[in-house]
Amino acid sequence: MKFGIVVSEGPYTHQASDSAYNFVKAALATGHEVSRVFFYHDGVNVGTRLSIPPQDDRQIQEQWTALAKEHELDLVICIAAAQRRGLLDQNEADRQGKDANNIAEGFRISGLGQLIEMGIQADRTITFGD
Amino acid sequence: MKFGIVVSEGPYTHQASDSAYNFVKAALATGHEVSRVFFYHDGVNVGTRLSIPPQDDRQIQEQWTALAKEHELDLVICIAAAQRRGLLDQNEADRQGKDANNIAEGFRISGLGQLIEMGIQADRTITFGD
Amino acid sequence: MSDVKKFLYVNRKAPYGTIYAQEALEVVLIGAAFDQDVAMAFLDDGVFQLTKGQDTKEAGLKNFSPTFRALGDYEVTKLYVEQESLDERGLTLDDLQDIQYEDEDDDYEEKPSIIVVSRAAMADVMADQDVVLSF
Amino acid sequence: MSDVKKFLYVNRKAPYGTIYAQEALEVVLIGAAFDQDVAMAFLDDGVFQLTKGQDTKEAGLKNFSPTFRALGDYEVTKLYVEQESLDERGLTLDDLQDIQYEDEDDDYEEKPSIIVVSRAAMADVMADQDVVLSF
Amino acid sequence: MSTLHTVNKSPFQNQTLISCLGHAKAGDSVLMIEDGVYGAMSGNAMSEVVAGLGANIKLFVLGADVAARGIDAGRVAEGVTSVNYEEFVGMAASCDRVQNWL
Amino acid sequence: MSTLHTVNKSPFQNQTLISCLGHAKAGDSVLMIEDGVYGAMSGNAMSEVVAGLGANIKLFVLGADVAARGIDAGRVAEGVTSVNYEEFVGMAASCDRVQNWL
Repeated sequence: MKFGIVVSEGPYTHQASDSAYNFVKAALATGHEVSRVFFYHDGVNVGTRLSIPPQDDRQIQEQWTALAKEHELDLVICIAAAQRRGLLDQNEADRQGKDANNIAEGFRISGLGQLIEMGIQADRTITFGD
Repeated sequence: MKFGIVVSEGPYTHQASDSAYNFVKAALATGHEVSRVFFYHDGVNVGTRLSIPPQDDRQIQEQWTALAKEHELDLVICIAAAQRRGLLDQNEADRQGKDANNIAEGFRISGLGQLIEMGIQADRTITFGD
Repeated sequence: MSDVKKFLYVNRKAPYGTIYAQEALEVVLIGAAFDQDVAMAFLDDGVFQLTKGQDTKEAGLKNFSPTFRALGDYEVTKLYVEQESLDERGLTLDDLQDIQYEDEDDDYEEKPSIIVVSRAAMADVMADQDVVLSF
Repeated sequence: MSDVKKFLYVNRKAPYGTIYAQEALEVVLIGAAFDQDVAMAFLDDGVFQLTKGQDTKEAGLKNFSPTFRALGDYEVTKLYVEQESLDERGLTLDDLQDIQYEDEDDDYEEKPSIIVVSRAAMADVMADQDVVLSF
Repeated sequence: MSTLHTVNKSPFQNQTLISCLGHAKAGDSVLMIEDGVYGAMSGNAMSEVVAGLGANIKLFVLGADVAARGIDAGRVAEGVTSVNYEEFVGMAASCDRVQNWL
Repeated sequence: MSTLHTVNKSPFQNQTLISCLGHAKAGDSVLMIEDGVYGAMSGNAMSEVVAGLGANIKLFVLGADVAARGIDAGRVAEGVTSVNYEEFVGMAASCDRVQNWL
């Protein structure tokens, strides 16, 4: 079965991204497919490579990047939500005249249409948020 | 009278930073002093210069930067909260081996001690959060 | 499963205190381009999103409430509003914006988009969906 | 005003679902270095922060609950816990961690840091502060 | 010696206003801001609860947040005073401490 | 045709669990996760409300989040089944849709 996942809150501040990560791992481990993980609202902040969590805590961005690499997950950050919150890739930074970008490996920025498309293509859509 | 202000939530997602901004403006307009604004929890995200809000919306970071310039406000971002959430100045980026920084003009990064010091020095401490 | 899915956007939060109401609308507008069977649900504090006369000037916020009146142009024409949620909050239909759409199957007659339903009927609406997105 | 202010850290939220409990502790630990008169208040869902036996391994979270037992070393020795909040949640003092401090004025005897108070007494504690920080 | 309390949560969704009113002391002021302003409306399921718990407390609401939410000024409950940001600042200055219920 | 509902808010602080139970249909499943797991505890001010509203609904709780919060497994209310993440996935797959109450 194909799952589509929405993450609506930022890392550490809410448990949502942890719960989503645990769900995705369990889905993959039990033979399901995860067609996409869509980061919306503050969820876009999961995809910054500039975070430096305490060493004795889980490394949320690195967990997602590693899981995406291992399972070829499609981690999509909503462009509209990301612009409001200051999450950019190089392409966006160039286009908007910003002097830096902060997106982490394994994530890509795209439009809200990718959320709707995920809802259409996945058998089940599940949101982790607040 | 000296006010110390705590902002505990990120811009746009919660109204907290807007309310704090309105309060600080009103305090300054009525002859009070604002000794410091301390950004904690997701409040640190107010200080990113990489955000690109829609043009027809308020520009929260720019509002704070302009107000700080006009009134020499001390806008302090908590270093521990900022590290978790990926908000860095150049000094921190160098120290942590990160290849970019994203702090906006008018903000500075410092320790939690600045919050306690503010509580000691201000006549009233007020928190805007969630 | 047919090519068209039933999407329900569930709104349970008040506007302005948090961004969920505003960013939900952004999803609905983009989603309208996908030719799915779309509806919105307003219950609990979500009914506060639809009040008329919102004036955000003094609070310094962006007033996104006019967007609700544009939904008809995007063929988003089913806005289910829960009666019990209105009652608990002392609101009536008169307190909400007059949101209409032009029914192209009926000589473009203007019809109301808001459908006030009981809690039981709202539960039926929810149970009849393929995709439920919550804000 | 004397040089020492009374600081109260108010905890009303459950742990782990959100970060407030954990980041409140970080403030308290740093604040301990400033030689102020410090106390913590636990009411409403904040009392859940103090439960014993927290095991975050399967949830993949950082277990910060041992930090409460270290507060005594930082001379944070007044943890007011509201009786009514415990009652509503079906909790008793037995469900909470045993948090102690060594009283240096009393031959370093170990004494309990948790002080269970009624809602009325909690209101008195709150009304007796110079600075109230809420999490 | 009095406290200014602020509340920013809707009482229909969240227990914070009830908790605040249960801890405020006679003569304290409670100011409802942001989504907290819904607690200041008359004629709903919460109105009597708020009026009862707030009987010995001075109740205020931030007018800017009332207007933003489309609440007609006439719907603000009797006994609740509407203030602007300057008055909010003045209240914070004239009390002995501010406690923010989040 | 049944729905899996998830709830992640404490019922002591927030009305979401009550609203979810008021909209779930007979035969639906409600899974309490994150701070929502407090809704699965026995012997407190909410237990009877949850049991009453949930009478025709299958109630579940995420064991990992129960353990994180130091709730002894024996404190989970009768009639509430504890599941792990794999079972959560299985429930999501076997229902017809998932509705997340945020």
